[in-house]
Amino acid sequence: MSNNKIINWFKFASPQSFYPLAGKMIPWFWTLAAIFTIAGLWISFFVAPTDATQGEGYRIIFIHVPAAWMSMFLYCVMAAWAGIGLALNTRLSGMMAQAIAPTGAIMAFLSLWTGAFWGKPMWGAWWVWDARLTSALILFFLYIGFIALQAAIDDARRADKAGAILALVGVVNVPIIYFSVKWWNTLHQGASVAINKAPAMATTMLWGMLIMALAFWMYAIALVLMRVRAIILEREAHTDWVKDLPEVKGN
Amino acid sequence: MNWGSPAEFFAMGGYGLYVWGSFGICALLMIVEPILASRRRKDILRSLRRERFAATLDSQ
Amino acid sequence: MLTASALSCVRGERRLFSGLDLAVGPGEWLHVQGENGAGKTSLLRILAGLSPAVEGEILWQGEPIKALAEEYRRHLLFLGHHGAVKEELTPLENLTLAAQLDGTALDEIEALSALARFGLRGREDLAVRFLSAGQKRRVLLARLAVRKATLWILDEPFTALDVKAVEMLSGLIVEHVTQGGIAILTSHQSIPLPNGKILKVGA
Amino acid sequence: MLTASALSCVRGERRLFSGLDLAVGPGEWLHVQGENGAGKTSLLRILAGLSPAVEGEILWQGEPIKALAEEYRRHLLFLGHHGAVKEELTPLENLTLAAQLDGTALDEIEALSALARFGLRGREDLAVRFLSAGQKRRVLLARLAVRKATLWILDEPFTALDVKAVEMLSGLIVEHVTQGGIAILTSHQSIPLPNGKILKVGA
Amino acid sequence: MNAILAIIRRDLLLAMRRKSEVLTALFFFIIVVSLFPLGIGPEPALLKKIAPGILWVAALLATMLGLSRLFAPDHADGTLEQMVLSPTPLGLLIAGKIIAHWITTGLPLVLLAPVLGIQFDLDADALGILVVALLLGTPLLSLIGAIGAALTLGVRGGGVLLSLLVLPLYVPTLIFGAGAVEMVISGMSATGHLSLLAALLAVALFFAPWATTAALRIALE
Amino acid sequence: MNAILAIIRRDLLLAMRRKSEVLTALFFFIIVVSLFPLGIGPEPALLKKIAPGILWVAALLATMLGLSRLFAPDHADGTLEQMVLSPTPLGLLIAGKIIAHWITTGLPLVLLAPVLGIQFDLDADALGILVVALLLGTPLLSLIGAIGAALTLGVRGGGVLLSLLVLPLYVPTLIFGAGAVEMVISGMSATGHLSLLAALLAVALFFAPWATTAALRIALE
Ligand code: HEM
Ligand SMILES: Nc1ncnc2c1ncn2[C@@H]1O[C@H](COP(=O)(O)OP(=O)(O)OP(=O)(O)O)[C@@H](O)[C@H]1O
Ligand SMILES: Nc1ncnc2c1ncn2[C@@H]1O[C@H](COP(=O)(O)OP(=O)(O)OP(=O)(O)O)[C@@H](O)[C@H]1O
Ligand SMILES: [Mg+2]
Ligand SMILES: [Mg+2]
Repeated sequence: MSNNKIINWFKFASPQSFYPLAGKMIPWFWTLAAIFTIAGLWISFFVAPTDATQGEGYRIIFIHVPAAWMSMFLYCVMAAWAGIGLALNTRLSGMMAQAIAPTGAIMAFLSLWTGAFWGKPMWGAWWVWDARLTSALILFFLYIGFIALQAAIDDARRADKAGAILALVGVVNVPIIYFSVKWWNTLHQGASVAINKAPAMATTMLWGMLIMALAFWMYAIALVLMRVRAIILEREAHTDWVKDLPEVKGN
Repeated sequence: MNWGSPAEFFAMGGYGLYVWGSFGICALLMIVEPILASRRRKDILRSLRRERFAATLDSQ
Repeated sequence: MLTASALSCVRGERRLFSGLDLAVGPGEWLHVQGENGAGKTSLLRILAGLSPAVEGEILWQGEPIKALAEEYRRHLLFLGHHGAVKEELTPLENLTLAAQLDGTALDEIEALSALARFGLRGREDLAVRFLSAGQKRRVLLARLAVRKATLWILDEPFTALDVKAVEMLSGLIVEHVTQGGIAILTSHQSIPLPNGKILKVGA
Repeated sequence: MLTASALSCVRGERRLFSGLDLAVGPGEWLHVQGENGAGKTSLLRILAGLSPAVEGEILWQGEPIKALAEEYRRHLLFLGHHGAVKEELTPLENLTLAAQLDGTALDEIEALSALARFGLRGREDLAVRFLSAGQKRRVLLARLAVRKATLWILDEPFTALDVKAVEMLSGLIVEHVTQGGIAILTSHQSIPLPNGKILKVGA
Repeated sequence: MNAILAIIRRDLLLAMRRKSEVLTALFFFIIVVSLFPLGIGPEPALLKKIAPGILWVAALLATMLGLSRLFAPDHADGTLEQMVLSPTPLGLLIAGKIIAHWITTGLPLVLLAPVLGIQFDLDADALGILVVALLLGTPLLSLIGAIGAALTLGVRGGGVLLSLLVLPLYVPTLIFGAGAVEMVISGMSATGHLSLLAALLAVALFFAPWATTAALRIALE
Repeated sequence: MNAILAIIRRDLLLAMRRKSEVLTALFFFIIVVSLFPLGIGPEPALLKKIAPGILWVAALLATMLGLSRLFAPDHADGTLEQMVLSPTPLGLLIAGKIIAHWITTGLPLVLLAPVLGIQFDLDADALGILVVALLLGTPLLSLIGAIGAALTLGVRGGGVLLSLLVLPLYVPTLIFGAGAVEMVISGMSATGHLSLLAALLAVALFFAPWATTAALRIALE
């Protein structure tokens, strides 16, 4: 019983059966992403009131925070896939990890960028060595490292395994890094810029942020699925099932 | 409704550069990334078709 | 007894060989032949358990080598193209360190005599960096004389060796085989060795 | 016409050879023989002007090569043990870049045909890193087919080559010599080449 | 056990032969540290303030320099293959290599650091803590670094990758290490930082050799 | 002339293949610069004060890293021999290699520096001068470095020697380069420093390739 559960889990874990499945799911996630985005943008620009202390500048939060969240969340998901890949060595897991990395990196970049563009008006500086900022920067480095490592290895199987180890080591470290940076920052408190925390956010703001977060989420899923489909084709190019795919046959 | 006029909307109460600077890049990346992803799949598909075509030629 | 069944090897998009079977027993030696790039080195590395075969399995005394792991390695001596010889160290040091890696202690007299046997007398304490091409190979091959192993896997052992050295080495191999050892080797030159099995790769 | 008189070479405390004379003229080739460590490589490097001789001098067309410098090098092609082949680059790139170094432009067709001639068809765009031992040597040797030079100095050109390649290469050398070229080479294997001069080093 | 010692002896011998390994790290350390006053200017107060940071960053970079040569030479000349083929379990041999690496790169830094610290007139206890922190920190650097070195072995552009992979992971070590010294300078207790360093070291000791070996197997097959 | 271009193209191609050459320097630069705040602490005033020093020292170290690999690989695989044997004069080929080295290591630093400068919130003119100073300084570093690389080629423990030889020679560049930026920050004119840098560069351009070639010939025979 449990046995054949595993079987059909593996069935879905096989690229061959996942490829069409992903194909079916993608449009749905795109539509969801679109809906949430429109709603989120509407709230963030036309519903959410002007902030008392920060004027209109705070509206950046509506993309900044979701981006920041996604960047951290995606890294964990990536590591999880990598772990599965090492444990059960299912071919798909490695591909998923590889597909997630670029999106995660972009999210990290967005959190940095939007953060910087928020920081300039708020703190008068594009960048300060605040705990959150710094750890975001390091997270970005971790993503780049993962991508670079996989790009540098010719053999796909080796790339997957090496990447997996790196991702696992990384995910063990991320909390340590975040904690250490926070510690470092508090150690230097007072001297450093007082980052004036946003006042308890109005519920509308909170809603806006959450809905935007959902939008980012859907976007990320859709995109990862698209990329994983491409990767599957690249990796399985020489297998028969790929050669027999309608999109390959029908020219 | 926060904005009296489009101009006001784009000015963002003086924060225009920063707000639009952030949302702009965000939008840009989120448009470019999907294009790249689909392009990647299209490319590999094209080369696959080419191989298949070549194979059929050889078999003849 | 080393047997392999239905081995196949793929590099990049290129399938080097497939469905390759072989069986070498005590007292036998196998000459792996094939053109440049046929896949000899690849085959030997697979047999040594250094790289995995795409298909097929390899048995040592009837057990898969994957399972045997260290047990198999204790019986194996593999010498490849580039020979784990440190240019900075002297032949003597290279030999003793290699022995320690194998977990066998090697006293100096043994080592020196082995080196002498391979015509390196007078070069024992000269950094390998200064040695000639052939002498470097000899340092590597000297391990054959000191390491006790049943299965020898040698990739191009005769390259860069002069006539004397070739004879000496083949003598060593014959001795090993007649004592019930197994030898698998590749070589493009014709080898002065009696009745060995021959395996053609590729082509 | 390359002549050397009373050459001697010392490495460390060791005197490899001394009072060595040689003369090779157009249409002749010289087989430098000697056991491992005799000093063949050292000799060839001296003849190529890469390392200075302790005593004796070397003349090209009657002029000392030191004086001729670039003039001499334009006529010279030296291929040593490790062959200036970049592992990261493809055979094609290696060949073209080597040509540019020689100051001669090399169009792609020539290069490709040279590689094909050395049995590297299908490997032109594969990083040399992936090639087999023999194929690496072939990439190096392909320069013989593209570089116009009167004097070839080849150190162990036949190592790692399979039988076919050996024949092909010796064919190339014969062709070069019969066209009035000069070839000086070392090899421990017997070479299928007609009537060459022989020079014994050391011993 | 015996094999570990053999490996360590071997690597130390090699390091002695090609001096570079030991000395590069050391000199790099010295040089980096002594360059900063030239770049920043001679105000003692300022220099003293940034001394711990500079010393630690320098130590970190010095360790990282050696990393790419931790496995590469053995990979190039086939020694690593022989290690995989040797009957002694690979993990032990790797552990041995890591220890050797620390002895050749980490330890000298620890011994030298106080001397350099004096140049920035750190007082006795600051120097003491600096040494302790480095004693806990440098092995950590070697351990984490080994993973990176194994992952990037024989990979195109290994050098960069290595620093790219390893340096983010070094951040906590740097922070606690430099933090400890700063604490003492500003008259507080450094035990918190030091114990955190120790904790990290414990984790790494348990975890890193294993990860390194796994990575090496992948790199070699 | 043609040969120079060929060499440059070749080295750039190689750098592209084993990415390391380009990126090592670059990433090393980024990472070193972003590590210091973690070691020193986040006070913007302090950071801004030491920013020029940090940026310049980092640039200097980044360049030095690549140096040992400037001739070593070509020496190892016999390419250098072939260069000596090639009919085109060695000097040209060497000049080509130095230029390629600057393009792969120096230029990226120049382009990236302003971005990193922002992290230490340097203002526009400071950034401008930083770029100019680096544009004058980095070729200088490559030229001086090449001599050192040639002198230590194939020498045991070359790595150390190299840094020992080269770094003292780098000091003037460092002082004038960092000085220029500090001048601007403290509101004075940097022309003095910059013109001194330019003068140094002129001398080196004339002198260094020649010295390098001589050193190489010695190293090879
Ligand atoms: C993982 C990284 C990050 C996370 C999770 C994050 C999260 C947040 C959150 C939740 C807020 C809302 C205000 C608050 O609750 O304090 C915020 C505000 C802010 N963040 Fe981030 N952020 C990250 C990275 C960055 C970066 C890299 C920058 C700048 C480069 C940045 C700049 C800002 C600024 C300027 C604010 C406004 C602070 C204020 O309210 O005055 N953040 N961030
Ligand atoms: N990534 C790759 N893509 C395509 N072909 C590859 C790749 N890697 C290796 N090869 C091919 O695999 C073969 C490796 O063969 P191997 O080294 O076993 O040859 P060999 O029989 O030992 O030859 P030699 O006699 O020259 O030593 C070569 O033909 C090489 O071109
Ligand atoms: N520093 C040194 N001290 C003592 N002997 C040295 C030193 N350097 C080189 N030698 C000796 O010089 C000789 C180098 O000879 P060379 O490389 O020319 O040999 P070869 O004839 O090419 O041999 P092979 O056939 O193996 O290539 C070797 O015997 C080596 O031991
Ligand atoms: Mg081979
Ligand atoms: Mg020789």
